[in-house]
Amino acid sequence: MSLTETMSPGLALSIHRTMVRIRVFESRVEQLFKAGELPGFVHTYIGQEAIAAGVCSALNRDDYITSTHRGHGHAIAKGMELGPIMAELYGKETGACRGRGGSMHVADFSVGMLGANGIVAGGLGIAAGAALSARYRGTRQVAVGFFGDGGINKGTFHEALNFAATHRLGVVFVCENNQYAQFTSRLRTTAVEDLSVRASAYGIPGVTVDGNDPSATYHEALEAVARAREGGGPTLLNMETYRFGGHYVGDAEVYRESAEVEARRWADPIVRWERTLTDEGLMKDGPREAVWAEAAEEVSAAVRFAETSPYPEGGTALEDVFTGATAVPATGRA
Amino acid sequence: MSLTETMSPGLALSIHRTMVRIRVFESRVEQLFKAGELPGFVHTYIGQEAIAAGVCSALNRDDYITSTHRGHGHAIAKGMELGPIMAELYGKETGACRGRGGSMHVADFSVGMLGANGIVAGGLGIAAGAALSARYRGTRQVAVGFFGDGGINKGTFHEALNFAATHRLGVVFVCENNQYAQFTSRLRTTAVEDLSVRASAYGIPGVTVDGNDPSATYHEALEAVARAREGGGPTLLNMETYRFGGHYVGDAEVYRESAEVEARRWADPIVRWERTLTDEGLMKDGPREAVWAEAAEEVSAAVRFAETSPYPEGGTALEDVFTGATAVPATGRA
Amino acid sequence: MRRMSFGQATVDATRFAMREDDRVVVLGEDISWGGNFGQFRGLVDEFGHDRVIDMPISEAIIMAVGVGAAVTGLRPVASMSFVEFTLGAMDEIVNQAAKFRYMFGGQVSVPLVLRASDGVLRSSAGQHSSSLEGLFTHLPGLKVVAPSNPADAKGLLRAAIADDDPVVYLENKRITAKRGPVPVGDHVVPLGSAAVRRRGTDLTIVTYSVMALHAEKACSELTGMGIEAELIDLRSLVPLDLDTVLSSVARTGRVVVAHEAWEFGGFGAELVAAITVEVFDRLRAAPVRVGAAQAPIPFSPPLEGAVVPGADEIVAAAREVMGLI
Amino acid sequence: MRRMSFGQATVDATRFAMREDDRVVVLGEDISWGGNFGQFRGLVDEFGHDRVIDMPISEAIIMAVGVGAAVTGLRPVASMSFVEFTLGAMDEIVNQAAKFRYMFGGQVSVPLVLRASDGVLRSSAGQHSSSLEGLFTHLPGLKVVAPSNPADAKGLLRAAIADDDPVVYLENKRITAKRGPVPVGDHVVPLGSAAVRRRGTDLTIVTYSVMALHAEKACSELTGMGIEAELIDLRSLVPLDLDTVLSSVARTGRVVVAHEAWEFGGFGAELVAAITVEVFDRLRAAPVRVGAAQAPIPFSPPLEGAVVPGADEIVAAAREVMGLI
Ligand SMILES: Cc1ncc(C[n+]2csc(CCOP(=O)(O)OP(=O)(O)O)c2C)c(N)n1
Ligand SMILES: Cc1ncc(C[n+]2csc(CCOP(=O)(O)OP(=O)(O)O)c2C)c(N)n1
Ligand SMILES: [Mg+2]
Ligand SMILES: [Mg+2]
Repeated sequence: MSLTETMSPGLALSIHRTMVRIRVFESRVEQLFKAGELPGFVHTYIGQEAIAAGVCSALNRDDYITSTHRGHGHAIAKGMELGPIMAELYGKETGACRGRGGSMHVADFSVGMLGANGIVAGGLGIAAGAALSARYRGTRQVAVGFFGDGGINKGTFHEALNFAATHRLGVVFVCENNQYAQFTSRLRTTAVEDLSVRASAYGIPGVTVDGNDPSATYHEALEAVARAREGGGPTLLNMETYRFGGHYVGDAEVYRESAEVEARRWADPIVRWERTLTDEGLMKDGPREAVWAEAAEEVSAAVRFAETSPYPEGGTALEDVFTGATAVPATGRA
Repeated sequence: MSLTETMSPGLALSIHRTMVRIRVFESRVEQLFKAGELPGFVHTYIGQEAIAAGVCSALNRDDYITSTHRGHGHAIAKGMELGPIMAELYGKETGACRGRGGSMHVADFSVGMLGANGIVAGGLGIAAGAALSARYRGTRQVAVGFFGDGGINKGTFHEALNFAATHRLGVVFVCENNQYAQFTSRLRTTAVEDLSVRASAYGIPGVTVDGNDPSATYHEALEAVARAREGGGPTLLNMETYRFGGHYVGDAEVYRESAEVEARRWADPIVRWERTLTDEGLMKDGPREAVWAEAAEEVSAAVRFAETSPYPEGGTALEDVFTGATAVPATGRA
Repeated sequence: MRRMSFGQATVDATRFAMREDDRVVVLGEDISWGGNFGQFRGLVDEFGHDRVIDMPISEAIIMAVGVGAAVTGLRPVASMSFVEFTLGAMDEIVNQAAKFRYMFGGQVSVPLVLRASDGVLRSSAGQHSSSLEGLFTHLPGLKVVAPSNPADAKGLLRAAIADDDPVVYLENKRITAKRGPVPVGDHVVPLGSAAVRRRGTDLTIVTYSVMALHAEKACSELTGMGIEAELIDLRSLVPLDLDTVLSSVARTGRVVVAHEAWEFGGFGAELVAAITVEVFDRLRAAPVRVGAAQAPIPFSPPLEGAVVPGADEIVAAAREVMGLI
Repeated sequence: MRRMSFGQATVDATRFAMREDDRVVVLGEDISWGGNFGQFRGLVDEFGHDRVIDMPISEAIIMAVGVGAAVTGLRPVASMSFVEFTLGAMDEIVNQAAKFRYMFGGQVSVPLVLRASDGVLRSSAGQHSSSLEGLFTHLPGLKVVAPSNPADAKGLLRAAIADDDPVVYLENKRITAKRGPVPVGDHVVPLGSAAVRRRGTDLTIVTYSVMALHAEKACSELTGMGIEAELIDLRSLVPLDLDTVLSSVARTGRVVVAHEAWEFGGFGAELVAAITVEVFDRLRAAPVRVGAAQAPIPFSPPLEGAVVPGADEIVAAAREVMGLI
């Protein structure tokens, strides 16, 4: 079956554009971090773009996602502007979270991005709560909880899936199985090979997906999202992928052979998708290069925006611990 | 197949004796609690005796168990004397835990009873740790983690099973599925009907067992224990049973019809077992009554022991926060 | 005014809030049956299972679902029955609920109430008897209240549910069944306002929750000894009405700080430290603390009594601060 | 003596303990690769995967397995890398590890070390920057240490592993890479003994962990202003060497208590309270506290700097307690 029978050319190209924007953004972040421009530490999404791009293409703008420490790709795919993300990574006042959060806590509630999260599997219960809330409010919004192959062994995975399944909530649990949790292969810490089998513990569908194929990630997500939206309950999607970079930028990667990484490069989701689009006659060299150039320009603009933005004032550090008028220092004395 | 082909008469009778001892002990506890003799609150094991009795019969004295808030039955089946258990329930110095723990924290490490535990599913990781320790020390000891249908939804269940399965540890996870967690039917909170399917999430055997049939509980445990001892890894046993009493003594039981309870009485594990033993010619009325009488006498002796024992001295309240010579008050000043 | 128990007063407040605002939902184990202490009795009959949600024994997800619901338009009230079970949700309480607003730059509020029953009640032993306010009060982003009587129970719960931030609502098990007069209809006690229960000139007793009741008793005994104590029931620990405390201590020059929680590193340490730092020159004697001895709470009654303080310990502390011991 | 980093010193101590006693095993995420801060580097090569156990991302089970192993004959050292992850194991730490011995009447000991890295390090933001000793020190049954330099890092870890009770070993991220002289071979610093880093007569500074380094710097600056501070590095918080603190404060009459953790309800509150209660009559001025402002730790450097204190804040506090501000 040719691609155009299952996906509109516009969507195929839009997914491509999203993947490229993520890749270019993350590559620049890597550079910037190595150059000492960014505080904190950063985890890049390079190699996993087909997941965020495919899954978020199956969502409406008012649907929700919860993300992880590796959240820039999700943020971009869900529709956040690059400027505020980049400014957040710089710790600037114009950042998405006014510089309070940084790389691990990028969020934009106005596009349903309920936050990158530094606690592994921390977003799964939050996604379930958002789905409960949507059900209660009758909005038919769906929530996607992204997590990793490492996160699948956290107790909260179990509690969230059981709860969501019991109430047939509209959640899609997307495991980005990139084979490693930090330095440790999932094979060393996980009792099953095929992570999708864990769905059976909750009586919900579990599917293993080629996570480097946007057509697969999109279509499986679409099916799961539709089921979620119609009250059919949650799905567990095990999306197999590979992390091309280190766990964080600067990781010496002593735990895997570079040959292993190289061997995986054939599956680079962007290269593959470009080949497919070309083969299917949906994309020519010129437009392809234009997408990359446009993304580069957009990312440069984001960097300029971030660089020229002011840092927050130290004197504002105690704002927003509590809400607006009810904000009070612990001592109760202003 | 007749019972005697699968179980020695001695064992069959010993299991009977254990069940009766538990039943008589717990009935007396209920009475004593209602009469205001016991501090705290108590959860009795009445109706579930076939599980503790059957499973513990498959264990050696130096094997380990971890228990729950409903732990008297496990304690008795694992070989604790009734006197120290009863004295513990009274809060006496001669109690198994010198009155420090009470009903929810009965323990005797000398018989491998690593403690009743007031935290639901709190014992599962401890059992896995004991099994890890046994493996490391090369002792071939097995650990059984008892828990309930309510406990199966706790994150620690997931973490413990995944860890134990990954390392093929010698643990048997015994779910005492008595249909309720406190006042709430498991059907309201649990995504699957047959709890044994959760084993598949860890690639380990999962078996649903008639938990009111000591032959079934014993034989399934025996198989799982043998596998555990031989390095074959953990098993999940879902033992279906029913709690005849309230969640705790004093529970008004508004959440279930008494007709439901009555309908379950046909499956009283002791009545059934006595019928089986009688049918198989292993027990006559006289000896049967003698077992009950003996148990009643033993329990009465335990009550006398507890009643006549002294309370701990208030002045000893700070002992054993820390170990022996290293014990120090937080201030560092004796 | 109507006489009702502390527990009933919380049902009253919740019912009021749920009628007023249909974004309010309650989540917890066994709550459609009323909860372990009857704190939710009858709510399911009026509001149904969509708003009174029986949760699995999954404390972490009770909190996480609460956060997810709170940041998407609901106002959840989550219950943990015994406060020790919050320890299984500590990551969600501290790393998520408390930090969400701040770390996302003020984009959202987390209007979430966490109810938990603390304190000793007839030998519930080590895992069902603790008072953990010392943990919650230390962690920025959480508000913490601990009422001592039915009227405050209602008024503070109303305020907590109406508040846009996460509030930990601590209800002592020993007073849940205690009865007292409660205002009919709407009744709000603002967070951060202490109550002066009794005027006195000789010393100030600062306390909250069940200890405020023990302190009333202690004050009567002290009167018999010719000592007039001023009694402050904080009600709210974060925000803390330190002004009321300081102005009293500045007058009396002597202070006893009392709670049922462990003394070492407890909230009383903060109170003593704050008082000492702020009104050092007005202190006529070293402050005295009353709190539990540093041991897990034991089961046996004589041991429990030895570890956990009551009115007698407050009287002794008052005499000590008066220089009589 | 050999110069090595704080982190290497902990590897040294662990290696020594593992060679000496084959019941010692280590459990944690990624530890066969050395752990997040190199605190376990090289151990797997010598001791293999049976003793250096890579754990799944299951903090609760890391602790529970530690408890189960500890009460059946092993001496586990469990690692949580960032201290915030202990919040996902709080039930196991508090309800199990800390209470096991007491609630079972002294039948068993729980020889277990929990290592966790705390404190700010270059904008790690809200979920990776906290200092949580204020939680652990409040809870009976846990010992808590927080060394400030490589020699103590080694000596206290040796003592912690040798101890029969659960010990929370806190290693500040900012000093893990800092180098200093470390005794070769066996080296034990007993739990509960503070170190007087500097003698002085004008005031006493009580601190621990990274703040002890900031305090050294502050003391030099103060000397330049003609103020001689006595500097006490507690090293061990539970048990606490209060005698050393009190005898110093009794001499100087002035005290600054400093830590990186949040000030409100922090361990410094306990120190100020204990000092005030015990040597009130010797105090010549109100004690002054230094601690983080009451906010989750922000990411952006200027905000982080505004929330988290350093040497400047200690100097200012010292001047305040001296009546110079
Ligand atoms: C609860 C918790 N434990 C440990 C960590 C430290 N940590 C950060 S990322 C990570 C690995 C996560 O692996 P995975 O879920 O597979 O996501 P990936 O990094 O591969 O995207 C770990 C252990 C954490 N952030 N939170
Ligand atoms: C972590 C935790 N949450 C809640 C409770 C309160 N609680 C005590 S027993 C119980 C029900 C347990 O149900 P189940 O596991 O089925 O055991 P059963 O009582 O049926 O034997 C609950 C919710 C607890 N003790 N621990
Ligand atoms: Mg991964
Ligand atoms: Mg049950």
